[in-house]
This record gives sequence, structure tokens and C-alpha cells, in this order.
Amino acid sequence: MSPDLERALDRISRVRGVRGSMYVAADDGIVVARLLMETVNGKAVAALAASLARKVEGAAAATGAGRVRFLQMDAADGTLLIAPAPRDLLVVTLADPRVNVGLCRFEMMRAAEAAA
Amino acid sequence: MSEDIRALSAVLAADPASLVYVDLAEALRRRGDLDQALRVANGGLARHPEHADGFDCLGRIHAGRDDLPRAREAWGRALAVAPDHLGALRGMGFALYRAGDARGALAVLERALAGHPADDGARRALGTVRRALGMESAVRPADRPVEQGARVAVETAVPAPPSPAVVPATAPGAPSVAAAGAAASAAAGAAAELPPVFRGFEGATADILLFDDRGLVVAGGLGGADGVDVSALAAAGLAGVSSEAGRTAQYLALGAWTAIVAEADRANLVLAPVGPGALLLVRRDRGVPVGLALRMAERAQATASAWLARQDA
Amino acid sequence: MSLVNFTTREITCKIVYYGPGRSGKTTNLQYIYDQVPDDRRGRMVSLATQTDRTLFFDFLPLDLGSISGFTTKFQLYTVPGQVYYNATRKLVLQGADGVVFVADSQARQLDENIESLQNLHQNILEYGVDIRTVPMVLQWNKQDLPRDLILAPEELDDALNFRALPAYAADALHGNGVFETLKAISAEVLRKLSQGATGRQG
Amino acid sequence: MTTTVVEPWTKRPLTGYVAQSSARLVVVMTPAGQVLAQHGFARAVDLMGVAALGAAIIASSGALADLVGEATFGALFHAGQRHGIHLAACHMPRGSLVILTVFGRETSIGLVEFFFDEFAAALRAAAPADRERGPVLAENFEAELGQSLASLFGR
Repeated sequence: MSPDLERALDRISRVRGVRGSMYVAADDGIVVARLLMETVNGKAVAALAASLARKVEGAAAATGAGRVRFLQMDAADGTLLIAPAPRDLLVVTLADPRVNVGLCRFEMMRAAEAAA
Repeated sequence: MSEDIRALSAVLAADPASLVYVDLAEALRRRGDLDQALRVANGGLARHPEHADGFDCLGRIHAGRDDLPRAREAWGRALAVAPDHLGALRGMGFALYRAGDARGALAVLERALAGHPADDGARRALGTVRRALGMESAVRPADRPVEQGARVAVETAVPAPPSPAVVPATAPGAPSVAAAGAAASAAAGAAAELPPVFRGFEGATADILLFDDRGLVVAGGLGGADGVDVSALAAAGLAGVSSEAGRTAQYLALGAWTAIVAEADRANLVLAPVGPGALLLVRRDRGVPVGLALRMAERAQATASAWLARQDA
Repeated sequence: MSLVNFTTREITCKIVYYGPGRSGKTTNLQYIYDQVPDDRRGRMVSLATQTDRTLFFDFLPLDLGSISGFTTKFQLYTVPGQVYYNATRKLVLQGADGVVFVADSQARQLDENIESLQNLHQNILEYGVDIRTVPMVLQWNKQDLPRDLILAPEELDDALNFRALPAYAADALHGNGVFETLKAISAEVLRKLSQGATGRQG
Repeated sequence: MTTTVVEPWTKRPLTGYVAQSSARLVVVMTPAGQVLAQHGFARAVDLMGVAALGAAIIASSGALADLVGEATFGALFHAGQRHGIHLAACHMPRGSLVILTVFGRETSIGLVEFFFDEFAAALRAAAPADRERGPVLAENFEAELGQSLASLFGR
């Protein structure tokens, strides 16, 4: 993993409640770089997050909202955050339900820039 | 043809769970045996409730029986599973156009062409709808297929649904009563008939949409660019998002999902479940903070939930 | 190991044409392919070099129709003949239900025939299989060549066929003996099934 | 499109895998290229060609792994313009199986890989113990074989 990407993921993981974050190839749904707690199944997160992002992208286009810049899925036992990044990548973060989304979003946007 | 039907029937008899039911239903439809086609398609879909090709075929069968509401429902369900399904987009465009919602048809067909630029059927249908709306008389250059060579393959791969271009009864040169009446106020047309669940909310009929998990609009409405109503298309795509979110939450052991927020170039979207089988979309301007949009969505969710409970009572 | 499905009553068997380089293994398959109607065969797959020498294998699926109430399908493979392709030859041999050994009848090819036959025994042994349990027939190909260039079937029998296996004189290019060879190996393979051999079943 | 299985215990795992991964074609085969189950093929003879090539790729990459001192390579993945293929071995109680998946742009290699792992586990759980096999064909099969081959060769 390149040091820039590693640093970017490290900054995301310092946000309290973050279980892991990764760069994912958007079209392929596979992990490019990751920093995860041992309990997190990176393969599953990458595949499912990329698929969800693709479906949301299609639906957002249908509503006339344009391209998606940040995506948040809240669930009872966790939060999934996705930010599209250059070079057809996604920055994906899995976190606890009450995580500080604003802070995660800020670090994920920085991580997206680091991929340029 | 009857040889095909015999062979396909034999395959389906040997393996009732086979997806070959679509080919069989389609062959029957083409032969004009619509009742039998309907039975086969419904039988297959009972086993494969998430099969977009099956719903697309069902849509064509209903359209052949002049049952447009059911055709529209079938294509909506196909789009809920596969938002970019070409046949279902073309079918939905046809159904909306025939229902007098030319602007809705325009939105759907533009989406079909955006995803499948080489598709002649979608391009012809789009031209027809644009002329009906008094837009331009010719197809815009940007809509011409990128690769001429791709045309034939696409045409043969997609069994042509009855497209507006080949339905002379409603052709725009001599608009039918239904088309003429509704096309003028198409944007409001679809939404105005829906129950006023969100009265008092900002954007009650153009930015808040209540729909079911099969992609069918229940209440509210969603306007697209130029005031085009995109409710049907959006509901279909968003129902697909909902099932994908359900799967994601299940495999990642996240429990039930409660909201999806998408910050996009022109708007922020909040999608939330409203009791079993119903979903809500709230769209807010990009300038409205996400936190505020979420709170609005919560209020709309409570209103929708109460209204749905009253309907069920 | 033949595949038998008792539910749908189907049998699928793998038959490998083995032998030295240029002995006519691919020619056997090509002739069969040309003779069999479209609806009874699949596409013939040939992984060959630019000079049409088999690189990995040729493959031809055949539908024999119903035998004893079982829909019977054969998968015919050839192996590359050249000595240095042994790794791929061994891979193709894996799971074979029967072997046709195609010998080149030319007298000057006798050593190559012997070497290839030994190589067959060696490769089968390495899969932990006793060659005596593998259905096998021999084919003396190129019997159409001038008499002074080739060995007679009896001479080839003496040199190569010490187990007294069924052997057929052939001219695969023109189809002579191809059908008889296929029929013989089919019968050997199916006979083993009729005797209750072990294998995979559904 | 059809799903057919030679061994009934493969059906439920295969159907689940196809639904979850949105795969277009799936072939479950032995390392020798014998098909145990498939989804998406209309003609058995077309399927056999695909199976032969899939098994050959796995066999040759296994042999390559051996040559470079690697125990085994994992899954193989090729991306094309319209289709991708995923090819991997699945270790079973009675020997390996080879599974070939062909998928389109409506899904991704990530989803295929993720659900493949589930599929492999479901197959292992469903596989029955090996059984002895009795005689398959009647003893007098040879006359029918002769007729079949004769009709095949137009004789």
C-alpha cells in the first residue's frame, strides 16, 4: 500500500467508533487497500458497498439528483459510509451506529483526494 | 416457432425452476397466445420473484392485452431489480406515454438511451415523445448511436416491446384524446391523482415520494429536470436500492437499515423504510444541510407511517 | 471416472486418444467431427500451435443417444504427441474412462510408438491407477502408406500389443478404421460400467 | 436459461449462488472436466466444451504452481468487455471440484468472489459420503451401442 493511502486510512480509523476503512475498486468491488479490525470481513464490505454505491448512483440519476458525492447507510448495529474517489475508487468506512459522521466524512474526503 | 414452443415446454417440464419460462412466455406472446403466455410468465415469476427479464416479459404480455396498469406495474418491478434494464425502460416509457404522461415517458426513455446509446428502438421512441411534447422535430445529434455496428446486435438481442414509435393510434401527429389531455400538464398529471399525504410539507408533490418495495408509487411525487415527473422511474430504481441495502445490512450483520443518505451534485436524498414494504424518499436542495434533511425525512416518515396505518385500518 | 446420473439417466464418459506426435490422433477426431450430424456433436475445440500441432488437447463432445435407457455422451480428447509436452499430456489423461492408443505404422516410427506407450503406462501409474483396469484399444494408423514403409498389423501387434488388446488397422485421413476404433473403445468403456465399476454417481 | 444438475445435492447451493451473485453461467465440474451441475447453458454439448477448457485451465495453473514451488494458486479471474470469468477449485470431502462462473456487468468480481466462498461452503456441507456403485448398464447394451454409433456415422 502506498504511504499516502496508508496515512489516509489511518486518519479515518482514528475516529472513535470506526471499525475499518478501505479503498475499493468501484467497478470490481474488490479491496485495493485496507485498514480493518480483525472482525471485519473486508471482502464482503468491499463487494457489497460497491454494489450498493452502484445501485444508489443509478437511482440518484433517475431522480435527477446527479452524481453522488457521499453516501451514508444507517443501520441498527452499524453505519456504512462511502465516498467516490478518483481513478474509479471508493473510500469505504464501516463504523458503529452513533459514529461522528461529520468527522468521518471529512477524513474520507481527504482520503479520496489522496487517491488522485 | 411451434417447434421452439414445444422444445421450450419440454425443457420447462423437465425443470420447472428453469429460467427458460421467459423464452417460452415470449414465444407464446409472439404467437399471439397471450393467455397461455401470461400463465407461463406468472408461473415462472412465482418461483423467481426477483427476475427482471421475467417481469419485462410480463409487462409486454400485459401490454399486448391492453392492460396498461398491470404492464406498468410489471416494468416497475423489473426496474426495481435492474434499474438499467433496457426492455423495462422502453416498456415503462411506452406505458407512461400511453397513460398520457409524455414527460414521464421522456425521462424514462432518456435514461434508456443514456445507458444504451446504440438502441434504435429507444431512440425512435424518444423522438416520438419529444415531437409529442413539441420539443424538437429531429433526434438530437448526441442521441445518435456511438457505434453504428452495434445496432443490429442490440435489435436482435432485445425483443421489441410495443414502442411509441410503432403505436400509430397514439402517434403524436394526431394525438389521441388521452395523450392530448394529459400531455399538456404531464408533470403534475401523475402526482395530482395521488393522495395528498404530505400536504403542508415543503415539496409535498414534487420532492417527497412514498412507494412500495416493488417500485410502485403510493403517494407524493418527484419532479425531474424541466418539471418532468420522474416518480415511476425513481421509485423503481430506489426499490432496487432498498433491497440492496437490506442484503448489505444482512451480510455485514448491521441489523435493519434505517436510512440512506446520498449527497449528490444537485440534491441530497434521504431514503428510509416506512413500516413493512413501504419506502420514503425525501429530496432536498444541495444547500440544505444533511442533518436537516434527515430531520425532515423523519417527520415525513412519521406522517407516512400514520397515513399507511389509516389505510390498513 | 465416468459420470452416471440415475435421476436423469445420463452417462458421460471421457475417452483419450494417446500416441506419438503426428500419429493421427487429431485426424481421428476431425474425421468423426465431419461425419457426425450437427445436433449430435458440440464444437470441436483445438488448442494447437500455428503449425497445427496439438499444444494442449483437441476436444470433441458427442451425443450417442440412448443406450440401455441412459442418455450417453462421450467426451473425446487427444493429447499432444511430442515428448516434451508430457506435463499437459498427463493433465489431459486425468480421469480418463478409456484410452485409444494411435500408433504410427511407419517402420521408422516404431521407437516413438514404444516410447509413447511406455509414457502412457508411466502417466497412468502416477495417477495411482492400474493400467490393466483401464479400457483400452489400439489403432495401427497410416496403413494406407506403401507397404515398404510400414509395418503390418501383425508386426505391430508383436511389438506393441503384449496384452492382446483389441487392435484395428486404420487410415484415419480417409476414415478407414476410425469408426471401428471408436465403437470398440465405447464398448469397452460401457462394458466396465455394466460390470459395476466404482465411480461417481448422482 | 436453465439450471441442471447431475448430482441432486448440488442444486440448492447452485441456485442460491446464481441468485446472489447474478452470475450468467456457472459450471460445477470434476477436475477431469465432467459436469456435475450447470446454470445457463441450453445445449449439453456446448457445456462440455466449456467444462473441458475450464478444467484444463485449472489443471495447467495447478501444474504451474507446482513448478514454481507454490502449493496452489487461488481463484483465476479474467475481465472482458462484456463478461468476466471466475475460475476456482473447491475442496470437497471426496476430491476437488472446479467451478467456472461467467458474469456480466450487472454484478462484479467482488460479489462473485464473496458469494463463491459461501457457495463452496454450502457445497461442502451438502456433499454426501461416497457410495459404492452397482452395475449401471444392462449386459446386452452392445447391440444398442452399435445402432447408436451406426446412426451417428450415417451407416
